[in-house]
Amino acid sequence: MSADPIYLDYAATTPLDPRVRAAMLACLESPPGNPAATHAAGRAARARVEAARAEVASLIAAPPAAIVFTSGATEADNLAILGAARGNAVRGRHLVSVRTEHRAVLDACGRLEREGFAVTLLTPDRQGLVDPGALRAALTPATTLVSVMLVNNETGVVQDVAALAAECRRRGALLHVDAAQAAGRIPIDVVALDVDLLSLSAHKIHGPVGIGALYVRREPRPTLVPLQFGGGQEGGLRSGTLAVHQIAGMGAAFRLAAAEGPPESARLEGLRDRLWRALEMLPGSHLNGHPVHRAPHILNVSFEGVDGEALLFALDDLALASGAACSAESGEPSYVLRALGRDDALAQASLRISLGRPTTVGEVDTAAARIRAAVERLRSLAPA
Amino acid sequence: MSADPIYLDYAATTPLDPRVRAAMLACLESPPGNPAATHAAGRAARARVEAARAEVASLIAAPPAAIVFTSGATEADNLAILGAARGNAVRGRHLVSVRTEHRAVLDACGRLEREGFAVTLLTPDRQGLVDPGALRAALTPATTLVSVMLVNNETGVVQDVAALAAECRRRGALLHVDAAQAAGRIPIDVVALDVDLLSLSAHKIHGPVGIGALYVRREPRPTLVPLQFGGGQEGGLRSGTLAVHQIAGMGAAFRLAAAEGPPESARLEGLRDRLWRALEMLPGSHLNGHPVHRAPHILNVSFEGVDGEALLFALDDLALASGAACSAESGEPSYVLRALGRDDALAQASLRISLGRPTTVGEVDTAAARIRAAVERLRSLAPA
Amino acid sequence: MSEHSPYSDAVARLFRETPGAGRPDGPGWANGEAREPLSATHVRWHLQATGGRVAASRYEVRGCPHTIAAAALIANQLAGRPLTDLGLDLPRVAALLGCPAAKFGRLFVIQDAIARAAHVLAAEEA
Amino acid sequence: MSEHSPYSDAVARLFRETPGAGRPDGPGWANGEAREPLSATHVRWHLQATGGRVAASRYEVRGCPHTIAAAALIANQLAGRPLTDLGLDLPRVAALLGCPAAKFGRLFVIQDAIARAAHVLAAEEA
Ligand SMILES: Cc1ncc(COP(=O)(O)O)c(C=O)c1O
Ligand SMILES: Cc1ncc(COP(=O)(O)O)c(C=O)c1O
Repeated sequence: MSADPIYLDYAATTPLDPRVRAAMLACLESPPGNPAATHAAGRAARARVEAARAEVASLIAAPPAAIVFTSGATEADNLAILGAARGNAVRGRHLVSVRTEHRAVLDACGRLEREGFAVTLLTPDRQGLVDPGALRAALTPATTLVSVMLVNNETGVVQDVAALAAECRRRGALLHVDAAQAAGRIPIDVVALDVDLLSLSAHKIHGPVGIGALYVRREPRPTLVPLQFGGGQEGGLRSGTLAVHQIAGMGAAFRLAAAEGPPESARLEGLRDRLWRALEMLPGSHLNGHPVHRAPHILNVSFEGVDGEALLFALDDLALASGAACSAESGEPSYVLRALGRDDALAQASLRISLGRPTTVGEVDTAAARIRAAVERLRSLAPA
Repeated sequence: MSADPIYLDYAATTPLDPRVRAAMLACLESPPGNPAATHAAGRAARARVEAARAEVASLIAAPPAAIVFTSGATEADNLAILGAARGNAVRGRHLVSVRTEHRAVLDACGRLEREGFAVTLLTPDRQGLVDPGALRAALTPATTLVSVMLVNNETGVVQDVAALAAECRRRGALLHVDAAQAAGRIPIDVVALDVDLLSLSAHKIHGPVGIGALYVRREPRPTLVPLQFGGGQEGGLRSGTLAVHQIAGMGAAFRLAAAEGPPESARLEGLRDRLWRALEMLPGSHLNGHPVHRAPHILNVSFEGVDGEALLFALDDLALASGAACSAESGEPSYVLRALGRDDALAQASLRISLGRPTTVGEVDTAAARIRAAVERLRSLAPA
Repeated sequence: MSEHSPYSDAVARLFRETPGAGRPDGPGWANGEAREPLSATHVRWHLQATGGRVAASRYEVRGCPHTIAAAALIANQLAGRPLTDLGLDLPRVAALLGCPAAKFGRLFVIQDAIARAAHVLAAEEA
Repeated sequence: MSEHSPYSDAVARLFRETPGAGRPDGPGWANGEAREPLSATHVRWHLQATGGRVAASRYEVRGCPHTIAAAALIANQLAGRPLTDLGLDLPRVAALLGCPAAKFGRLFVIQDAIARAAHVLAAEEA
């Protein structure tokens, strides 16, 4: 294995931008300040937190007071889903989500089923889009919450959230959107999208891992039961000493995304399309997801006639993800690709190639050549 | 206000040890690695996490597999208390805790009351100790969990956890211990203490804020309902992408605490006693907590005849905490000191002076002189 | 939330300097006391009068920084006012000091102590 | 968990080099196929025999790295063995390669393909 594989797994996590690191270091080198303390060091810490809150809010066109810092998008998803379902249980005990959601959403829904809630999971079409009509049909008077992601983490499919929000409004259901893969990649305007709750993560966009946020609409303000209690920080929604360096890092990452996101997304889109043009020349390669409604940084391709795990191993000089092993612990074929109607073999024989700020044309071209060579070699080994 | 007040609020949060910062920086400068990814960068991240897990475990004499990383002790307390209560609700719906616990524990108990659990809060004696006989009397067949802190964050009182554990064993109740203020200050041996769950925090011991851990006994393993779901990290108890730099920082902090803790604690104990000798010469000053069973880094003193908030303001060249304002948002007198039987006025007119690795004799002497001067001045202003 | 202290500059200065603080001796002084038990605020106000008007004013106070600053501010404004009309514009005092609403009650303690001192004086003069 | 790859060095080498892989041409070869649908593992094994014993062995394989490496390892060990006794010590193969237990089933696919090829050859020789 070469010492420095080409990193193409930016949808899993991204390297810190050096400017984000500098913002974090400034905190890590400061005198200690618990933002809850009354002395000057505490107040300085609080000012840093509030500056970052404004930067995060700004990227999604939200007021700063609508931002609740969490330990990541996993926690934000859980706070939104468990919190809204439990907080509105007197109104109804039905939720709607989608089969292609992130595990954080699906597993939170699974927990709610054990607490006596009913969950309807919609199946998207073969290109990954949820039909607003299907959502309408699933909504009942007991539906309190709908959870739909903005950008899918495996395929990059961009959902038409505004259209789905309209359905939720008609029925008075809250709408939660997981935007962990969307922030900094496509524009987000919580007002235009008309969402009630929206999850964010810093480490998908060159910020630190272990920090995220939940947008909670101000008016009308959804009722949420917190996941954790004590101290009453973040308006009581998320108690715990605020991690100032982490929050400052998220603020810096979101500020950079606001300033540089649009041209950078255009650049990544160009690289993504260049990569796809190179791979689609291989016979039996299939684009997973939607050809148009998709994020600029993710390309997901299935290859006929090869084993996904073998392909990934043959490509150990590329750091990327495969439908064969979305997590190190499971070798199941991707449930996301399965939900788009791919059979087990194609779902398993897929690569998710995801791009980020450091990605170059040269890296993309090298990756394309290596992938083609690996697919061809494995096919030559296989029974004809 | 002078630019650099003397920092004496180490029980609120501590500055990063430079060696901890170096360990974090090594991660922040590494190629990105999601520990869940299968490629080399992911595996390197995983190795860092496991090394830190062993370092944290070692300080409390636990096996590494018993450590679940969380976003701090607040989350660890909530995971322990909400998790164990919900996970054992079929066995019973009664909990026991103590009035002097941290808000994270008390507020988690409060949430459980809203979920239909009964909570008994014990009152410690005037020196802050919980009587094992009182615990015995409170335990019922429906008691599934007892939560008692090892070191109190306001008074430094060290509880006799082993004696309380024996009572829990007799009744088959789980024992959770909040050790956020204990780690690195006094020895902790989870086997000798015989506890089932134990909360830890990094930033109280010169590690980063925003990372902590819950020790979960292996055999017998308590049943816990997680707070958040998705991804299944940390044995399913705490899903979410692992924050490698944070975890590495916690590991480094705990390694340093293991190596340097005992002599450092002895040094702080000396400084604490020196400070108390200087303050006790003021008439009408009262030590809060236990004269013997207390941690080395916390001194809590009440002063007759002064207002706590005015005292704190008069001491704005010292960064410390007061019973007048445990949190920036509330001006209520400390509920902890109230539980020890102090009246409102004395509870409010208290200072918590807490020491850490950078504290010097000179700082302690300066602080003592300033506190005496401030108390004397405020008393001279007050009606005789 | 801001990086700034919860105390205004005016509070900081008056708290530091407490002009007019102390217990006077000498003849002609009367005093009045008031307390607010919840916050253990305690004010003893001293007045001297000539011709039915405040000649001098001193105070002893135990209380929070805002209360101490308010006492200093008020002490400076009483000279020359008729003993029969020592009502204070407490909203203005609060505004001048940036006193949080939760603490307004404490300012009445000052007013009460002054009123009692004035009452004693008026009785003596009568 | 460790910093190490989930694949042993032996798997890495055999996967990279796949000695003996490919579809032979020329006379005297027989082959057998087997599949495991869940993992889409597919093995076609080619054998050549002389005097009732394996003379040469080739394979085509679609499968995970462990399966490919196992095929390469086994292909190298068959020469000279009697067609009537080509049973494999699969636990030993698994141990040599550090093959995780969840994948043992895939090794049987190789064994089945070999058995079928041997069956065909035996029938032809008979
Ligand atoms: C769509 C989506 N939601 C949620 C998450 C979880 O985010 P975090 O790693 O911040 O917990 C991820 C990333 O793993 C993601 O891609
Ligand atoms: C005793 C105790 N428990 C819990 C906590 C919460 O820890 P954290 O800040 O890591 O959430 C603290 C500190 O605030 C504490 O002192």
